[in-house]
Amino acid sequence: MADTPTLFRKVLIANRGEIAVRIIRACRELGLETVAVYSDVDRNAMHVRYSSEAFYIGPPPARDSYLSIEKILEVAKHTGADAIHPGYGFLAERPDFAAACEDEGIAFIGPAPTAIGAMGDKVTARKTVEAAGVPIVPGTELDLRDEELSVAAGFVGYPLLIKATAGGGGKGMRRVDDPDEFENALHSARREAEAAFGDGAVYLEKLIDGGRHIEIQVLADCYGSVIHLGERECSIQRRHQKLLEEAPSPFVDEAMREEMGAVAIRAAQSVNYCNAGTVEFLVDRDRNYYFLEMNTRLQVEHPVTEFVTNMDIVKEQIRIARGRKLSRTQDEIEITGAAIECRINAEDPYNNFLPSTGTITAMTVPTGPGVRVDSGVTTGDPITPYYDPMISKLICWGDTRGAALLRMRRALAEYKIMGLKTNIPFHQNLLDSTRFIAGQYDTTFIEESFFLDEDPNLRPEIAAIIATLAAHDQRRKAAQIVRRNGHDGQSNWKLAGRWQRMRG
Amino acid sequence: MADTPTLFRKVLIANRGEIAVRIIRACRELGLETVAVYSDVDRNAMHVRYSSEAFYIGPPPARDSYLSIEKILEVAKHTGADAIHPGYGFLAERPDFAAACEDEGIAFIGPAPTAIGAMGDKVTARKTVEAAGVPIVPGTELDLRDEELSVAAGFVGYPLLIKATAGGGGKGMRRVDDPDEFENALHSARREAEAAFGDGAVYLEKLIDGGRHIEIQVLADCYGSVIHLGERECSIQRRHQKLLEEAPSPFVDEAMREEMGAVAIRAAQSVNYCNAGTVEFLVDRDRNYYFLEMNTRLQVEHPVTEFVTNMDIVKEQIRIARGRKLSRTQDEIEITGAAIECRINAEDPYNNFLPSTGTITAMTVPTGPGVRVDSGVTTGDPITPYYDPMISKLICWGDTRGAALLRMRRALAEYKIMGLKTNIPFHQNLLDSTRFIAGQYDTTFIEESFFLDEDPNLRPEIAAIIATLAAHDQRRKAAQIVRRNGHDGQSNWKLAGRWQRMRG
Amino acid sequence: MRYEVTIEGQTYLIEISEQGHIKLDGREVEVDFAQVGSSGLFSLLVDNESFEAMVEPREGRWQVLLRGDLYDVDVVDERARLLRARAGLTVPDTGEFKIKAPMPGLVVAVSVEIGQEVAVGDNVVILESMKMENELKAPRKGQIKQVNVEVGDSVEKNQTLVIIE
Amino acid sequence: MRYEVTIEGQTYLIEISEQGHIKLDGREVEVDFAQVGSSGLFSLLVDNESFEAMVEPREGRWQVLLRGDLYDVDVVDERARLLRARAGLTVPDTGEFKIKAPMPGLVVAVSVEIGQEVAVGDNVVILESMKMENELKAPRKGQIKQVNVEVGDSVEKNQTLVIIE
Repeated sequence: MADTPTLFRKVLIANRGEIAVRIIRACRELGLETVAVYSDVDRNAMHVRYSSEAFYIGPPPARDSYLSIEKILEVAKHTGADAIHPGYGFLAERPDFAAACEDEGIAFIGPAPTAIGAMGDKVTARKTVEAAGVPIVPGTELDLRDEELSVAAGFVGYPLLIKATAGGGGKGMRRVDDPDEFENALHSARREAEAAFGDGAVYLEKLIDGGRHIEIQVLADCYGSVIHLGERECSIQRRHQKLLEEAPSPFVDEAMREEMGAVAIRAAQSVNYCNAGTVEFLVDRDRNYYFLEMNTRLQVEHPVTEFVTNMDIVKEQIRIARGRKLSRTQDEIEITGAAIECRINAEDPYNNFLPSTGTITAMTVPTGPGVRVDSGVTTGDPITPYYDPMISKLICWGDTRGAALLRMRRALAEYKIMGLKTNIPFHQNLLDSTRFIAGQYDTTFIEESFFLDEDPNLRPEIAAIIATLAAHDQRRKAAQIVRRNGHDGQSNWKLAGRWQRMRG
Repeated sequence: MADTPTLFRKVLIANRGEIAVRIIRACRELGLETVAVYSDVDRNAMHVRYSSEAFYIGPPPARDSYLSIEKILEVAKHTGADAIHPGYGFLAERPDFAAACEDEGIAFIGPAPTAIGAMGDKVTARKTVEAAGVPIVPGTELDLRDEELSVAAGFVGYPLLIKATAGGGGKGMRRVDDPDEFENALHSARREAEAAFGDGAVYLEKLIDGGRHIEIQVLADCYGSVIHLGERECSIQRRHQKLLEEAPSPFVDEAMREEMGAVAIRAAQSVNYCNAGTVEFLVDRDRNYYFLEMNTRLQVEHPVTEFVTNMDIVKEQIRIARGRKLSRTQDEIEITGAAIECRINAEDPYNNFLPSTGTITAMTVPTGPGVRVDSGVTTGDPITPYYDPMISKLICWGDTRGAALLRMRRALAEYKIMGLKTNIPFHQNLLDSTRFIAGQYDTTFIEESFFLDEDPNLRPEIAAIIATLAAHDQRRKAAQIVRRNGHDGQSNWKLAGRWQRMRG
Repeated sequence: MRYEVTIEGQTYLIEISEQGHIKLDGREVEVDFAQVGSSGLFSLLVDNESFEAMVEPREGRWQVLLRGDLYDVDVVDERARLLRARAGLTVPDTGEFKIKAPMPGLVVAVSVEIGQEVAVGDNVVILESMKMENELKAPRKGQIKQVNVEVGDSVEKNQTLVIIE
Repeated sequence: MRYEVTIEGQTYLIEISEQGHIKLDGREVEVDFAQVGSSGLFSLLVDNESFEAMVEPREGRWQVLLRGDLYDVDVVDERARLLRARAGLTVPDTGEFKIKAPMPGLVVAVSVEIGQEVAVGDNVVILESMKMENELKAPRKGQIKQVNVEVGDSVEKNQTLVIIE
């Protein structure tokens, strides 16, 4: 990241799928050349087809290709790329990668390695932002004795969590709702931690019940200007995987937006942040918000913010990396209407969201007013087990949340994908649920209170008629072709005809 | 059109193609049922597939189907549709149709028959708006004697046009640049008019050289509120067919926009206009603007206005027809960024724009940020000679005109349509022309100053390699299949396999 | 032609007459069915209600995507039902088993070759008669010992087509 | 395999070796060619420059949509060229004309039947030899008097396939 204007002409995208395509599009619209990289299974991928250049970097497992810093830098040097965009995931939050780019004199389109590092270590991050006056989930420092802890518990307040210092995977973690339970819980937690990590040290943290996941998008240039683009509501999750996001949050009002925005800006400033980033908060029922972490990269759900602010976050990232000032000031940011994003995944919502791999044999994407599709695949592309099962992101804008919601229903009904199962029925169900429509949901909603029931609009008898007519039709045709092949000469003209259609 | 709130549930769309689909989408997003009508060739059309109901109304020629008022009203009554949206073309500007709907107690989503009628007769329209203080192209009244005319010519000013009163098709029309030419021109014009129409009466009109076609979108509710949504620049035309439109016009500044907007509103008020309409102006080099006509319907190019105002004009039309007030006041209208629309037509730009009919064998539509496609067809749909050759409208938004332009280039490159020729190369060429980029063009630009030259990015040798490899490939495959059919038994498994692919 | 159509346990009886009239569980329904181009996209009008669906054959069944929901449909015509019943009969797990033509017809496809291992239900031969295809499946697992027919052969009822051992 | 490829008057000589190496007008080019699924969409990498194209056969030629431009490409392999030369020979406009096999091969398709009217250049038979298909076209207009072969037949060089009168 330069602090004097850097003019670059060619950008290597160290990623794949929809986000690689998204970045390639931004580059094309800025007149920049692009270099795509691909693994064996991605040879035909959309990001390869849409890029001006494409280079093979190894076998499907990410560690051998998309996570290989050496290979990617080698391609960058070979092609004379003067910048690298990491997208999200893979190498996006690896300080060593950002540093390696700098060493090679290649602009890294993202924050400085130091900022990535500081926010990457959760304990450091917690300390740093707290020092900057950013509220964090209340709790104790580490390593207190039992007596101290039982006292501290009173201050932290119930319900609370006892967490193992060396913790992870819930081991040595206990939820305590009642002071009377505290002592037993503490001992069993220590025992479990001792057994699991050989270290019985624990600390206390307030338990945020029915919390919402709300995040603030920030933009910072290299001249100290930091602005926020409002919040995104990301509480629709399953196993910590976001499934649907919206902006603005139905839970956040203007005052709260301003306040959280200001806090997020402080968090970014605390690590001298420069580029686009997202500050995630946990928000409780009483609208208290607590810093969770800062993602030092582009988010999957950035389009909902782009829709309501009319800003292009990826172009802004490139602009910042070029050492230019932000294109807008905070006063020039206005939230217009509402946007919703549905992540369209190759998984079976009726079968415990089991991933569904295969080739997309046919696809019709929704179009028309207020609809945006960010896709990494087209008809003929495979969804492999090697990478995440996201097919695309469907984003809809409306002048009100209700309008965006109705438009999303329309778009989901238009979206046709064959060859594998998708979670579209889940989204259709969700958009029909009264609690979602009312905006009354938290991070536990999908797993605890939402049940995917039969789509009320199911028309099995219609499906039965259609399948029967198609079968009737096809068998007759098949029979004809075979008879022709066997008996008369015109047959293969049909064959040729079919070939053409296959190609078409 | 009701003047007390009318709640309707079911809308019949008396149209076809992209605009029918556009209106169906708006209805779905408002929770309204839709009734589509179709002619024989449109049985499979997208507007039929996307509508909740569809009714056959006759053979392909429009007069037997889409122009048949009786048939359409019959379907409306049969299905209990309580409103009809005419779209554009066909019956959209037929006062008798609007009146017939009223008589049947069906809401006509458009202005009152009187307004349609007043604006439909160009002489009446000219008189009416002039009385309302709207500038019209300067000229003489009808039926003056030669001496009077030669005097009047001085006031009208040169260059001027001598037009036959009974005129049409340029018969009896003469352009006069120099007073000395006037007398001869007058006589030959009268002679030609006499011969052509048996009426030698002529009148004079100032000739607007190098004029631009700029139109103002207006919205009026039934309570006297009339607002404008700014202008659209429509000077990119060929044979009076618009090919590309943009908003705002690179030629119009804020002051001019306000002034023309106010004038357009006066024009609408002069006929007690109620619903969406467009006032077309001819604008000369000195920024003088003259009323041409008012289109009392939805325009093809309405999406560029929707993009820069974030308003949904079709939903607004329905809202007005329901007897509700406009959703916004003039103060709440703000022009954000710039939008461009390319009309994607089935015609061969390299062969005098000859219409190209056929079936769309494959199609990939551009997606991603700031791109909207309003299409009336999908893969497998035919483009027939019966209706206009428009395949779709590709609309791009950018925070500046330059950004919109670059995005349009990106989108055009992504747009793939097989099975017939399209004018996409024309648009790609146009977007590369310096005069267009500079916004320096008028209605004569395309026909007089723009020459479609070879795309500088042509790569015939690459096309040659691809075609050869595909041919090589396909012939080998074909050969294999045939051998199998002839000789061993596994063949037809492949056949089945192909069937599946064909279906997929 | 009569079809037994099953979606998630629910079975429908659908009859298509020579004139293309359709009965759903005995009730006449007015349908207008059209394929869009040569793709898997179909338009169905049922009493003027409009439905758009993508249809794809998959593993002998039909995938129907209708208004966002994917239906897995099993379409069985009378003959196929008869044949399935056959395949259902308990057959010895060992020794030879002859797969015979249940009716006279034309061999449309042979999906196995000598020596190939097959599992229960694997397609072995497609026999076409009266314009309809009928899949003959392996009634038990085993190895193909003999293949007596090839594509284009006409066969008599009960003629042995393939032998599994 | 050598191909003569023509686009708007400009002709390219393209050779594809058994190993898949490609020469354009004698110059070796490093290409990586892939079809996306079973559609007409292709990806071509030429020295790592990426091209995406939609390809469709149409009336014996190839339509290639590349970066917004549609190319109408004529791909002729050596045999076909030879055959075209033949068809080019002046032939009597009247009387019988025998279309003979220019080489031994397998009849892949027969596109005419007895009594059918054909115009100059109409496809008559496709003959496959050495894995390549060769279209035999009518050298003059006329009516098909006789069709001596059917799909699957193996024919000798100079064997009469079809007679036009």
